[in-house]
Amino acid sequence: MSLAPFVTALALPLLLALALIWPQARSLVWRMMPFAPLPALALALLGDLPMHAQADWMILGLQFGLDEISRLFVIFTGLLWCAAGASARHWMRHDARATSFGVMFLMAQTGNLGLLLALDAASFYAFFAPMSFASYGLVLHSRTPQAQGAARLYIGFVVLGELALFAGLALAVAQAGSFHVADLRATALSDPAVALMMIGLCVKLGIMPLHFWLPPAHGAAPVPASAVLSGAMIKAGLFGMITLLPLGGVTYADHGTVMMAAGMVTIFAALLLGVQQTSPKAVLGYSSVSQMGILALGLGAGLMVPQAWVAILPVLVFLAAHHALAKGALFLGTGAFAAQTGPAAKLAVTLALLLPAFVLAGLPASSGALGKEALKTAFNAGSPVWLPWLTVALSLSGVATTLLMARYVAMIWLHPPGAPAKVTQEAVLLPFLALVGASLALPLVWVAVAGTLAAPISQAAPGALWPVALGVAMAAGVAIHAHAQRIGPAVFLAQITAPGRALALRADSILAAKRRAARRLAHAMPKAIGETAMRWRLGQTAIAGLIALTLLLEAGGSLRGEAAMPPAAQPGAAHPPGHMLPPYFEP
Amino acid sequence: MTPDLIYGLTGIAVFGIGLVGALCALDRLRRVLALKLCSVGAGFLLVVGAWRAPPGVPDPVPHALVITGIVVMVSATAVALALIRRLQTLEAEDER
Amino acid sequence: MSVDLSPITLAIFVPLFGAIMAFLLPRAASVIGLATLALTTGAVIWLARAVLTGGAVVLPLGGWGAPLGIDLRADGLSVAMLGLTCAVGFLVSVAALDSLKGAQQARQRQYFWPLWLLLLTGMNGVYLGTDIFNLYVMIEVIALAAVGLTVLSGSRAAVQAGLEYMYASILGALLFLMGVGFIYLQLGRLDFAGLTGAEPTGALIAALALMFVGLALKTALFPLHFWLPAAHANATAPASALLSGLVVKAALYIVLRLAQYMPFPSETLLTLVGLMGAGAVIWGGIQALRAERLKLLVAWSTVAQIGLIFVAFARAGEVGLPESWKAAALLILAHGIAKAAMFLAAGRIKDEIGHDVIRDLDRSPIRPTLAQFTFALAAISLIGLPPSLGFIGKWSLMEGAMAAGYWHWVAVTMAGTLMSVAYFSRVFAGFLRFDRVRAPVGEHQGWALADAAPLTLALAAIGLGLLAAPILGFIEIGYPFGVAP
Amino acid sequence: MMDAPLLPLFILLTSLLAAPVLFSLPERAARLRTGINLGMAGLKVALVAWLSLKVSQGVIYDLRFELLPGLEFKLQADPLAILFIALSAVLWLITTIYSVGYLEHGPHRARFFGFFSLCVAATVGIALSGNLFTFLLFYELLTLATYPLVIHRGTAEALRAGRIYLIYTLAGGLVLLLGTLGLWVLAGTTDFVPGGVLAYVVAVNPLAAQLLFVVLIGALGVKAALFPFHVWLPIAMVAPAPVSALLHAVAVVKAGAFGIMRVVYEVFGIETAQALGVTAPLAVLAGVTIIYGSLKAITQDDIKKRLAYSTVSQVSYITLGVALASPLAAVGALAHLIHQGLMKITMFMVAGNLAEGLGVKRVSQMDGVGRAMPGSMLAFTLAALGMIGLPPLAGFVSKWYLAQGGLEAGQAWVIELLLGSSLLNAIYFMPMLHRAWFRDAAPETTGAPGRPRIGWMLAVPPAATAALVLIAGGFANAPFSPLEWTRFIVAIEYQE
Repeated sequence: MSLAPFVTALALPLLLALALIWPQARSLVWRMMPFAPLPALALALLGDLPMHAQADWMILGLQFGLDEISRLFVIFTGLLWCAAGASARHWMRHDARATSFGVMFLMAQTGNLGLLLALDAASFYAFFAPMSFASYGLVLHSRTPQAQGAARLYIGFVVLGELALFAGLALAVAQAGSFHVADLRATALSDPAVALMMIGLCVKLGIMPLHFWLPPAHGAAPVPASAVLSGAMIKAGLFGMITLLPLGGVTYADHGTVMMAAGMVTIFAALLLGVQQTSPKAVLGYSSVSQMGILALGLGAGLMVPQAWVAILPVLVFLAAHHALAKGALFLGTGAFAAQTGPAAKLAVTLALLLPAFVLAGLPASSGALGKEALKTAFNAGSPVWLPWLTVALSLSGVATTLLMARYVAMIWLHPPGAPAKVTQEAVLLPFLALVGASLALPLVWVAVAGTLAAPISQAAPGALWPVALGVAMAAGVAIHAHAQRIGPAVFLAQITAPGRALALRADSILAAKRRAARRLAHAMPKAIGETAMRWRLGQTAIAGLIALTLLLEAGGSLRGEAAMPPAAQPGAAHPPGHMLPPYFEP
Repeated sequence: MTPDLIYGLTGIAVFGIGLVGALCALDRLRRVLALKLCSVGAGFLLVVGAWRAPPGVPDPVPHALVITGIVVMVSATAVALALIRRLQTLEAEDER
Repeated sequence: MSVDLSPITLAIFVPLFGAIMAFLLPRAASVIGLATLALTTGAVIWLARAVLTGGAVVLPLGGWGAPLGIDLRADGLSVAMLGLTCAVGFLVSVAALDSLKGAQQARQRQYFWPLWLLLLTGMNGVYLGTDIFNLYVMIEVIALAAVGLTVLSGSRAAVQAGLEYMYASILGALLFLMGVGFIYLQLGRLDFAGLTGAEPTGALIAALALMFVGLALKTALFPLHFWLPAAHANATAPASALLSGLVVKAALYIVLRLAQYMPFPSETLLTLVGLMGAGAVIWGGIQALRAERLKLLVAWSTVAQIGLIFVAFARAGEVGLPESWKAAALLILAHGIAKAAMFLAAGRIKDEIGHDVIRDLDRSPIRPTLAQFTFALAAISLIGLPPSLGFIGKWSLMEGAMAAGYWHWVAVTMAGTLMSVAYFSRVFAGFLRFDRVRAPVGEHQGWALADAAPLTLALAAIGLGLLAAPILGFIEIGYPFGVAP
Repeated sequence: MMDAPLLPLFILLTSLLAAPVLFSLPERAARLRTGINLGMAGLKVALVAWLSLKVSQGVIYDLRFELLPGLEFKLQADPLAILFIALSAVLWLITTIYSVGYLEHGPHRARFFGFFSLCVAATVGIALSGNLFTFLLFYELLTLATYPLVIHRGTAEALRAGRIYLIYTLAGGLVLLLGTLGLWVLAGTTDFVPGGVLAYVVAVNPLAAQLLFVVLIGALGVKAALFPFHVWLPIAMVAPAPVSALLHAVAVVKAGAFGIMRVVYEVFGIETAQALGVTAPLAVLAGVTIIYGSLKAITQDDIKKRLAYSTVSQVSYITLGVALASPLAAVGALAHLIHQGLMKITMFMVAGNLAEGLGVKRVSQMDGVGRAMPGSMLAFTLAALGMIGLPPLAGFVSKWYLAQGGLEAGQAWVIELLLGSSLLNAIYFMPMLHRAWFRDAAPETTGAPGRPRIGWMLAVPPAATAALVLIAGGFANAPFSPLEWTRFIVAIEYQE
């Protein structure tokens, strides 16, 4: 298959990003912003599966392709980027740093779509990294102290994750002997390789204890950016695990145990932390963390019991899509809420916000509830030991999410997020509502889009009301104040290196003194020696003595030896002696 | 002790005295004179060479060498003395 | 008696005749000097061709062969030395033309040419002589002429240094003479051929040691170097170039020759020679690092370099001697060319800037670029960086020492090289620093004809390294000596 | 096509002959000088392109000239030489343009460009050397030609730096001389032969061979800035930006690294070296240098010093890859020779632009420079991200192969090392990028408001090299890319 569609899909956002550098092109680019993911979306929706194309000369042999799983990811990711782009276009209209935002936004988009299309490890990494790094600019965008702190934390985790991923991929490729992800999946990768890749991807996914960056970052980024960060980009971690790890083929019991334990902790710890937040977007961030805990349960079960993976995989994809759309809607809705001026409009938006909030919390028959039920069903194929725990955890996660949502709704009123001064209200409302719609319609649409993969969802029970109800009840009686703070890595580093630096300084000064002394000595010594030798004529006297000794020897040897010398040894004797004279003595 | 041995040892001794003077003396003129002594010592030694067997027939080669040596030394002494004078003049000028 | 018109005789008598003429006709001295040099160079080239085609050339002067008469002999090594002398001498003369052209230098001009031509006679005589007594006479001639050149500037320091040089030189010659006397007593012969194969008795070795000490004094081998720095530093630039580049080489050459023909040195003696060389390398280096004036630094570097040549000589012990002399010869050639270039360049720098205090070189707004460049090129050869002739010499030195397992000589060479880097870089810093000058610094100042000669020499010192193989081949012609026909 | 056996010599002469001409041009003949500079640089690129084409077709050039009995001056154009020579030719052209712009009104231009040209001649000579002896000749020439460049500014600081530089490099050169002599005495040849010339010696006298290895690597390690011989490199940063760029990217440190390659592959032979047990310590030393350089870089505030320590670290990747004794690591090492050159030269040129256009010389002054100089900083960003090892930039490719090589050689610690190093790279580069792009400019540090004026001659070269960084990484698998060429070489060195 030709490479062209893939290149087009990725080149459009990239070219738009580059075009932003020219001031003349900027307005056009902003107008194009919502449509940047369209080629990729079109490819996913219209293309015949499976697609595959390769360019050996690119990077380390670039391979693109789409299969059923990645196609679904492209669809919901693209959709989210479209909505966020549409929102960003208005959100950023009067922003002084709009260009910077635009470039980063589009770069991240390129990376996000690219990694979904990539079929080899190097390219996956090649797209994963720009996405992560470009997001740094998105998180930092407002330049407020919070944003800077969040960005610093974010970049630290990104670097950590990238390194782990790099190492894991390097190991994996070395073991598989191939870059192709299918080969990676087919190989029994070693434990460290899998562990490293999992760490790298879990950072993105925000599984505890690698989640620290996520809530502050999602809270600090501008609304459209938070939407894609929380909706689209963290799913890259999930996608990475699905596509790179040999799930369903090899048993990794330890990894699975850790993953599930982390998932369970994540679901509930995120609740405890999240309800202390005052910023609504940070609350949403924790909610994302909590939701990712659910995905982690699925992944862990798959790692532990490969046979269950076939059942778990479609559910996980569905849950990812569900979370992407609902969380995207919530973030964009936060923006829409902030943009409203009148209390009536605010109320209306709040009501609209309740829809995705309940979807997320798992109101029966909503995508959230269907996903969880389907997951429970899928777990039946998994480890029987863990099954009851998982079921309980899934059910209780509904309570947790409900509580978080409640906190969120309270907070948008108590601590309303900021919005640009002259933003067009309708314009930011529209993408929000579109996503709300998509989120609500997901269970219905999924069957059409996902085909055979939709089976577990369509067969899932509608789910129970009690977790949501319990959550709402609890939320009603809860009021908590919280504070969170941390210290930056830079301070830490300075503290660590301080004694070393002091030591080096001290050593330098001592060395310098020693060197000065040595230099003085080096100057003085030869001079003194030279002068002494000169004054006492040491050399000459010594030589004189030596020569005198030689002369004595000579006197002993030569003069006595002379008498003993046989006449025949005197060549001169055979000739007239006068001939020995130099010419000028000639007679 | 044969005369040649005495002669030779004297030459060596004279050379040695001159050598010590030439190297260790400080006065310029003394050093020139010491060098002259060296030269004389060397001359003695060469003359011993003419004494060789058969003792009755003197070998003229060493004589020629000695004469050459003396000529060379004379010119060297002249140059040295000229330099010493020149130096004295310069020093006198500097002191004035 | 009839003297055949042979390049050998020409090489000796043309300069002698020229010296007399230059003395008699002071007004035409420079013309006579250059013409003489040109003729001598021609004779040497002629000789070189003869040697190249027919091997060593022997000329019995006056018709008698050794051991009775005086043989003059030219083989590869002696022609190489002659070539060095004439080529360097010619270029130094060209430079001298320029540096002596001032009105106040009339006196210098008057004496320079006769003295220099006399010096040339002496050196050519040394390189062609085959008889140690003749060598004695010639080194005396060289000594007198060289002292004359040293005091040419007439300054007090120069005269003082010249006198000191005189003492050392005469004493050295007398020690040599003493050795000659002893050898005559022992062997009854004075020509090289007669010395070959003699029984190495203790007395003979002691005689040799005397001669060696005398020569060491003349070539300023540590610790007998005391006269050299002052003499070379205080002479005028062309004179320094001649003294440092050529004159000390005459005595060195005799050492090489003696080593070829005499029952040489036991291992200990050779080690002693090497140690003296090593001492020179180290001490010369230390003093050069301390020197405050440019020419003094260069003079101390001569001390160090001469030490290095002796190290080369001793590099592989007794067994390696048949090869070691080649390394020494290469270093002699390299040092002769490069040091002459360096002294001329130093003189040029001093002329342009007005002083040669190293510390204050960078205070001058005048930068004689070309002379500085020349100095640097010469330094490259002296340090022994590739591809200069100095490098090739050092390479041979270290190669032999290493092959023989004499690591200490390798270490000495490396230490000497590092020290030379250190002391020359002091000078470079003076050339290249600009922040201590108030006035705007002009580049390309002080171009003069006088720069051409040192530059040529310096380029030759570097470029000849590429011709090392043919040069080595050439100096081996006619070796070993054997008994003359 | 015409066959020219003297082609390597011509390539050498293009810059060797340019030097005296440039020296002798008067200071004011700027246009003529620029013309000669660019003409020669362009000619060299063309000749090198031709040469690489011929060599890729299997032609081996071999020119010899006897200097001493048995000891030859030998020029040889093999694929490894092409790798280095292509780098130096291309970067010479780019740096020449940059230097012309940078020194437009500075003093001593005749001298500068003369030595600049000589420096490149030495680099080319090093690349083309067919034996260690010839290598030594050019190695020393390189030292001498770069010294005047390092002290070009003529200040006390520059002189001090120059002295340290000279002492380190000449001492290194001296030790190399010792090593060359040792090789000559032991093996009777100094030729570079794939597979090495020392197999016999190693079998007979392993101790001598080990000693020789230590001496040679120690000597080359001075220029390659291996710990603890790296001291001169950060100090030599007082040189003008184009000089630093050239020193770091192409000439000096690369000469050392290239020498290490030659010694390990073609003097000892990789298998012999491995059997001798010397590669593992070398790898460890390289690892120490990598970490040490990065740690030092973090604490530097001066931009050029930070870059310098980064060079210390990055160049040791090359040594590491060579020492790992695995073909994949070798691919990484050789590719890094090119890749690091491209990245580092970009960064130094941008550092020069910052100093020139904005007066920014310290990291702490870099706030908001991205807005003031977007083009230059974009180039810098690409290079820095490449250094960290982000795909699809050049640095990723080499790191990837190094990691694979480490695994292939069974040395898993290499992965940890690479991770640590990348982490440290990120720690010292990220703040620069952060300041440049995400902080608002402080007016008092960047001087006058508005866009700075830097001419196209300063702006285009870093952009070009940054583009090459992207291309070398993005098209790493394309024919004639550094990576492909590297694989070609490694196949020869490992005699596969």
